[in-house]
Amino acid sequence: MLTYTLRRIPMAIPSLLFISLVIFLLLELSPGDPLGSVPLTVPPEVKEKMREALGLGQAWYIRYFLWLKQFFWIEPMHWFDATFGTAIVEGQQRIISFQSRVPVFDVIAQRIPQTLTVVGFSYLVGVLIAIPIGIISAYKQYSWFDQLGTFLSMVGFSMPTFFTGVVLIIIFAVNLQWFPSVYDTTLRVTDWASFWKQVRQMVMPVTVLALYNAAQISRFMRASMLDNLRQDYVRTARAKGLSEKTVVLKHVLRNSLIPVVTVIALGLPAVFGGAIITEQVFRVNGLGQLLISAIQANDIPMVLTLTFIFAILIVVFTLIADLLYGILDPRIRYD
Amino acid sequence: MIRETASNAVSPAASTLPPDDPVSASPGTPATRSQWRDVWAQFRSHRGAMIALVLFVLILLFVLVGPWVWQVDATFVDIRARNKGPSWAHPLGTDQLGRDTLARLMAGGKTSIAVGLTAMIIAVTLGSLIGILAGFYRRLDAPLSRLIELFLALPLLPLLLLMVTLFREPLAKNLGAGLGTFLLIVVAIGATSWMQAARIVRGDVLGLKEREFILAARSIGTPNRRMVLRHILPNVLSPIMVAATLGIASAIITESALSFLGLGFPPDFPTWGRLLFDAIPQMQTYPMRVILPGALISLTVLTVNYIGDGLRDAMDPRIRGR
Amino acid sequence: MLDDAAAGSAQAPLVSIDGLRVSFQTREGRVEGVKEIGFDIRPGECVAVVGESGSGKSVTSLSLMRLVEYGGGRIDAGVMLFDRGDGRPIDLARQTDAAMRKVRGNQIGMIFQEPMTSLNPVFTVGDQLAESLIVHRGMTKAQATARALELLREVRIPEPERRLGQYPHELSGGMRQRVVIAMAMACEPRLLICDEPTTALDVTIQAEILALINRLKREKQMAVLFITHDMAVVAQMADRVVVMFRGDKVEEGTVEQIFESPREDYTKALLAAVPRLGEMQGTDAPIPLRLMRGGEMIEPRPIVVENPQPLLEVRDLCTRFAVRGGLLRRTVAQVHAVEDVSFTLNGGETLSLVGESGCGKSTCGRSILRLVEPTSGSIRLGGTDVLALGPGQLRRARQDMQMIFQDPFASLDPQMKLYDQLEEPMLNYGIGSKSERQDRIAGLFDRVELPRSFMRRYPHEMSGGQRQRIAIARALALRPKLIIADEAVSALDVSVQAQVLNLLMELQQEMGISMLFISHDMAVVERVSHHVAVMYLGRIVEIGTRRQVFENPQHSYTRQLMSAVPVADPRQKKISEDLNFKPIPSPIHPLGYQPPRSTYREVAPGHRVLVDPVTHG
Amino acid sequence: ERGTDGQVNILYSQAISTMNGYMSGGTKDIEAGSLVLEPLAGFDEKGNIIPRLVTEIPSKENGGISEDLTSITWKIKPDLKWSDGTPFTSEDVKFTAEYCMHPEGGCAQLARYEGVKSVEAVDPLTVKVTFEGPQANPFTAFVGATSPILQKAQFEKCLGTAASTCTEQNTKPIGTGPFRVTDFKVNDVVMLEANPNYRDPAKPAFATAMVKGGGDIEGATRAVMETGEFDYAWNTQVNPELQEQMKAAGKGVFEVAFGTLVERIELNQTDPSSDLPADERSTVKHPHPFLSDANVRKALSISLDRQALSDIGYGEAGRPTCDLVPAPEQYAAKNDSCLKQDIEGAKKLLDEAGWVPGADGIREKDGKKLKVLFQTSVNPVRQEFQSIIKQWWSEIGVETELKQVDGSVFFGADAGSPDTLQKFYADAQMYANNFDGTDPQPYLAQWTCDKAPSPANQWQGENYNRYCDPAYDAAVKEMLSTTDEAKRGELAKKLNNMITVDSNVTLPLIDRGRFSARSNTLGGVVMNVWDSELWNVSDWVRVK
Ligand SMILES: Nc1ncnc2c1ncn2[C@@H]1O[C@H](COP(=O)(O)OP(=O)(O)OP(=O)(O)O)[C@@H](O)[C@H]1O
Ligand SMILES: Nc1ncnc2c1ncn2[C@@H]1O[C@H](COP(=O)(O)OP(=O)(O)OP(=O)(O)O)[C@@H](O)[C@H]1O
Ligand SMILES: [Mg+2]
Ligand SMILES: [Mg+2]
Repeated sequence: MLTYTLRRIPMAIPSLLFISLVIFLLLELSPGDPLGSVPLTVPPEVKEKMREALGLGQAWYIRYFLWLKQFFWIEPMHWFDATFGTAIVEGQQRIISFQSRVPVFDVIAQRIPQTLTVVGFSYLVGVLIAIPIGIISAYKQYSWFDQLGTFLSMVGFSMPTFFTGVVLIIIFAVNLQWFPSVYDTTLRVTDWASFWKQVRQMVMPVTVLALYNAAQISRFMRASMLDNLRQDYVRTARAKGLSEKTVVLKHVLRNSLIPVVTVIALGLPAVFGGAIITEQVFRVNGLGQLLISAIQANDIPMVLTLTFIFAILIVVFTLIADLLYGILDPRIRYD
Repeated sequence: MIRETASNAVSPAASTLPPDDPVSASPGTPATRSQWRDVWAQFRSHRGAMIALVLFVLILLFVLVGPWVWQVDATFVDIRARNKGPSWAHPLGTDQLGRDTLARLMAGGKTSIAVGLTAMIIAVTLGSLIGILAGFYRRLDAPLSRLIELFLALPLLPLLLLMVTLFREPLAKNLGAGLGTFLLIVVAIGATSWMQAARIVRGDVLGLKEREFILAARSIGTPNRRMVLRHILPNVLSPIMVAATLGIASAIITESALSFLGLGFPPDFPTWGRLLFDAIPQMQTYPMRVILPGALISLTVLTVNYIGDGLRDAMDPRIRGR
Repeated sequence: MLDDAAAGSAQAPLVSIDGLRVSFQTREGRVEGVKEIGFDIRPGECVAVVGESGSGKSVTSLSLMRLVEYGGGRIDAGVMLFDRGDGRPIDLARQTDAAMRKVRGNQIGMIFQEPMTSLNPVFTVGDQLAESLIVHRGMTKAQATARALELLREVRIPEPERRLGQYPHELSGGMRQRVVIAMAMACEPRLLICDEPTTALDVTIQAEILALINRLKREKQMAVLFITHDMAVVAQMADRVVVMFRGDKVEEGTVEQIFESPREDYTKALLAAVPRLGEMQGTDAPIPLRLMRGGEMIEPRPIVVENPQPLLEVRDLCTRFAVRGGLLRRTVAQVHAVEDVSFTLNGGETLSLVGESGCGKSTCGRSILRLVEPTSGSIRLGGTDVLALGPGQLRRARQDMQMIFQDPFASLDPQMKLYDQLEEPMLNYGIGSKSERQDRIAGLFDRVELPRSFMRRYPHEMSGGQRQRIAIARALALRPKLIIADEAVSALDVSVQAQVLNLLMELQQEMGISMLFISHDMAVVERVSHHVAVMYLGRIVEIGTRRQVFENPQHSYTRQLMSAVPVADPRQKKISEDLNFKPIPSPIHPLGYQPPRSTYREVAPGHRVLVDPVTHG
Repeated sequence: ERGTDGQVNILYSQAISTMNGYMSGGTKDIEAGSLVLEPLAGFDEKGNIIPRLVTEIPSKENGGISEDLTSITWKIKPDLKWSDGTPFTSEDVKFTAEYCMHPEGGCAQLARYEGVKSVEAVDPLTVKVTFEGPQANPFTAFVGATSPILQKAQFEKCLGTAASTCTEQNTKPIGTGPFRVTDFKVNDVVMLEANPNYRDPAKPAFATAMVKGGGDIEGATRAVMETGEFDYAWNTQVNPELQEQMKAAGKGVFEVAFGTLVERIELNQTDPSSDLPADERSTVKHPHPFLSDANVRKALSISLDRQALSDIGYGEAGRPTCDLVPAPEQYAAKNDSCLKQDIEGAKKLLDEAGWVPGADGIREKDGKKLKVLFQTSVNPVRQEFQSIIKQWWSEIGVETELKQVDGSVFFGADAGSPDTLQKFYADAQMYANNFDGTDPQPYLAQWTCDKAPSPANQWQGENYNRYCDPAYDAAVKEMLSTTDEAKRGELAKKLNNMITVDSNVTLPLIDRGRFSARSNTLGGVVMNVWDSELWNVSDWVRVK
């Protein structure tokens, strides 16, 4: 397994480079201009100057290689310098956002905490809801529980988050005034009061996202459970006199989790990608909001860096999914 | 003790050919009844699926035949009749521009269902195809897996915007604005949402490939194409079904999101997703305007889900009729 | 042992089944799997249930465990009284699931027919063994593991310590079957249900397992319900025999009664169909069994091929599987599954491959079809070099050579109806019009003795033997020149087995089909083959005409094999408790390993015996 | 009393990316920056220039503006301090000009410094700005929130190409304004505290301020008007029904003020047909097949009911207009000829001009059909307008095809995209524009012939409708050299009328006000369209 992992990593590098090139070209070719949000009152000559100041005068491949160098050399070394007080890349330009002129990595670092707490937590909650629902629905196929679960998850999945989010805000923030509608990213949890505040501001975005995720995962869980409940080994397990709980929760579940775990693992990079609409509705301002605002502003360095990090995560999680597959299913061997 | 039917056989080994079915008394039933008739028979016994099918047909009638019955132009703006409640002239009231809600729901449904189904079919076909190819052909696995990763990583918005820039005008010119946009939208949604299905199918196929009946099929000379169609595909149907039903829901929603990128249908073109979105700011004052399209979307997705469930059960021989 | 049985029969019955009726819901409505069956089992007694395939043997045993309900079946009527040891019998047919759980695995243990699929693929053998001990015996994990180890020793699995931590797929078919047996015996149940426990095993291991069951039966007063179609095993094991036919009991009696003075015609026919080792002594050519057809007895003609021409020539065939490892996935070792095998198969003749489980028989067969790629050697089929064919040519060449796979369930597509499975090979080669295909399929169903109404069934709706027949029919569909029959008849009950064997031989006679017959049933091999090759550790250790090998075995392994064959005579019980075979050495060798070439000593013309230090040192 | 009212929470639906307006040009950034940075002088709510860091507004009378209008001299208030406690001097002002006018700096407000020849620090408290020629309006540089003063000490190393690497400086500038930044999270939130060195010791009343960004407009409005979590929300342009509903919640009020932002439809004077070769499409080489007919344009204009549009789309936040320059007072033409919808009149006009309905009800003449492709950016109100206008135009026999383009593409000026404002590959387009400050001259100069975008100038230029009239060009030239206020007013009105009511190449629709929401507990807010909305934040107080 370890050797398999080690073998996959060098293979990932050329493909990642290729992905970065495709993303870069895509951003280059797609319409829109980094200065699109500059008011119309700013005359074209001035815009031209601003464009040059962003380095857009250079040919695309020069900018691409500059970005590669910045991403793979300057940024890591900058981090190294900052930690060990050295000065290897001092004065060299880091990746700077067009929009805010702030180093892209600094912004990303600012955004990670709220994304993880809200989006990551909601994913966790979603998974924790989805798995039991999927199990019970499959075991009691066509029971009222299954019907209700199917109904709710389908309605939950077909209701867009921009809708459920607003409904929650109107009910719980406007009418009942239980939870705030605006997420405070500056809140630091230091005591019980601030913890409580954090919990309150997380309730609504987490609910919206968790429901959406749960709806999806529970369907896959249910399908997989149904497939496995019909296998011969289930009969063997029953013949041993095991309780239904053990049969289902141990024997069947472990086998059913194999495909579901890949679904879950592959959904994880999306957590880091943020939940664009929900972040927008509740103003969580995590990575999703960062990405969307950068795209809208045609902030190429930001978009490129974010999507590339995202691509790395996808590659990593694909690998993790494959490895998990191997761990959960001993028949699959990687070495 | 041996019954009369079997007693002409002195011994089982000497029984006349063909022997009777040990239990059911219908010897020599022709095997020509097609697989689909079977599936249909099984499907009919699935109560939830049948109800869903009826509902789905009703929805289809509503959006397809409805406009023939209720001949009000969905885009007719009457600013004197804005925000009206239900009346004989407008059974479901009017919207903020005085357009007839009933007519808009019908027209919107036609587009939404067409987009949802087509985009889902594109995505699921693409996903299954790539998943199967990646799982089945060792050689293709690595490149296709990388392709999946690439597509997962691509930022959607710029991609969609690029597609619009490149194709909107030529398509509109050659196919007309409506069809051109439709094509653009379904391809855009389909081409950007097949990856999950592909990953899951690939995993399943990898496992399936090791099964002995595949080897057996090879030994009787089954060519690869038939191998995939007849042996692999039916055995990976259940995750594909899930992906398909989820796909319809997200395609209907994504369509409405696309119009906010200027990629969607022209602004006067109603779709359920857009009706829902447009009504959200005022949902406290006019709740019906969100409830109606929302309920229709959910209902469609639910019925498709049940039909999918029924189909899967009907196609899976291991489930006995319940 | 006879005395034991007699003593047992005096006691009150442990199980008494009466009027059991089980039905299944299928597409065509309710189908009865068992109609009216009843018999008793006393403690310490072994009751064998025999009967044709699909007669309801497995369904009866599953009903006893109340597991049919989970498979879509329903117990419509009947009582199944079971004595839990407290003298107050309970009716299993009417117990709640909770009560049943205390019985299953604890009081009644069950060994299932399909060892390949009845183990959970994701748990280790140790875990699965320990489970029922923890549940029923309240042991701790450590105690249970210790006991599991003991159990593995009892079923004679080599290196039991290592097996505990292994997963089912890492074990060979025979080992898996032994794990299932150990699992069923874990809690020392009062009743052990064995549904064809040794079908997948070769004779030597079979003998050991049977000995083990015998010992438990005697020592622990365990009752055994033994389902099998191997009449020789019945003769060796059973105290009493129940004969079933199409869901009904036709006859019941002690083993001697049944074997020596059967009353019913069916039973008689069953016994007549049993091939007995040694029957063919003194003959050269295989002769089909004497069977009745259409009311009259057909006198079989021996299959003599005038002036045989070689059809298949295999020279120096080596097939090795790579064992990969390390950073670059380099091959670090090789499984020498087939090593330096050479033989010639004449047109219209049968060559049998026999040998211990895992010795490379299946691999040899698959290599010839190029379902696994051979490492070296040459294979010529009627003048074409099979190894030189391109993919398209290979596909066409396979029309002439067909394979019947060892595991009937696994080799049928679970999602396809039987009709389609049979039609597929013809479709693949564009044979016939739709109606011609239909006719041919109907003919095939008749030939393998399956009712035509089964055409619309799916594999899981069939009994084990019925599935095997479909696999045979599929191979016959293309009317090939060569059939590689990998354990083609081992899952069949004797009557059908006899029919299928006759069928195969008939076809051979009619169409001049050649057969490579892979089996571990020596009696069957004796009947069907012109030539026999004995394999051991990937090599042929002895090859010759059947008569030469059977009547004058030279190699020590051949002799061992012969001596382990059970005899279908209840008065000649030769299963002892300490048959001790040496474990087979590992076929895995490091990469650079150069196996010595096989050299043969010619005993008689055509009868060659391996002389080498590897297997004979 | 400074710092006694706790925290003021301000919500911007567009997030703040930088505090240095010179680096972005976005209104949100400039306004957030105005909490910290100040210009020498600003505008009040009526558009009058008011002193901020100077003692008085220079004029010819007080000698601050030279007679030939080539220079202006500012007198800085004594004892002014930066928020870090260092004194504010004329060097800082001089440096600011240097900073923005640096050729490699990419300063977004360079236009403010157009025509500036030099800036001299005469003495620590006197700054003299010299122009290259006579400047009718010398209040460009250092006036208004778009050209605030930066601290030389802080930005010294940020000249030219280094400007964009000065993260710390750009996000936490040292200023003279009422607040200073304590924490800056890019595109998320800015935390500020009262500037201890602010020149008025009693202000600001709030100890801290938070400017949160992001999200949708409805949500932002709701946070002030319905949940009361925020005190002030910027640009709360929600639909009129929602305005009413939110007002009913009783937690806040809307603040509105009208300036020069006009929503308009522009009619393409050139042929955008895709059948033309790429380098001739939408260029003056091919006049538009029917929009070059003044009757058609007029008919399109009078078939609109601008009042209805305003009511449906903007409510309190807009009012119908026929002018492109609706303010300030002395420049506003105040036309009302287009305000009354006249469908019948439009039909008659078209009939008379020879455009008669064809079989399908669409008017045509010489085989040319009145089919209009009408594009705009993605925005709910604009899409509603499109639908309504399509209806009206269909009533006069004009068929309309609607198209919407993502805002960042539409306004993006990317020469590679076919969907930009500049390319105008459509017959009509709708958007809003305004002019900076109070002088409409540069704005009106956009409609001269030479400003028409075309492939030759890489689609640069603001004359999007490719209007070309020598008389107009001449009048623009005249206005440039006119200094007399009254005369300028006349000229501006004339120019305005030429492109609107006279020729109808541009159809003004709505005069859009600034529209923000304020909580009832926030006092002192005065809406201002001429400067930053937060211009008097130092006067804001908590109402108890
Ligand atoms: N799940 C099922 N659904 C429908 N029919 C079934 C099912 N299981 C068994 N049957 C039918 O019930 C009959 C008895 O089957 P059973 O498995 O008991 O046979 P068997 O005696 O064990 O045969 P074999 O020796 O071949 O294993 C067969 O005709 C079979 O087709
Ligand atoms: N795909 C494979 N990869 C690695 N080793 C294999 C593979 N297939 C078979 N082997 C090994 O090759 C050897 C021969 O296997 P084979 O299946 O030919 O045995 P067999 O004689 O048919 O046994 P049985 O009677 O149990 O079917 C065994 O040791 C087995 O473990
Ligand atoms: Mg059976
Ligand atoms: Mg084998």
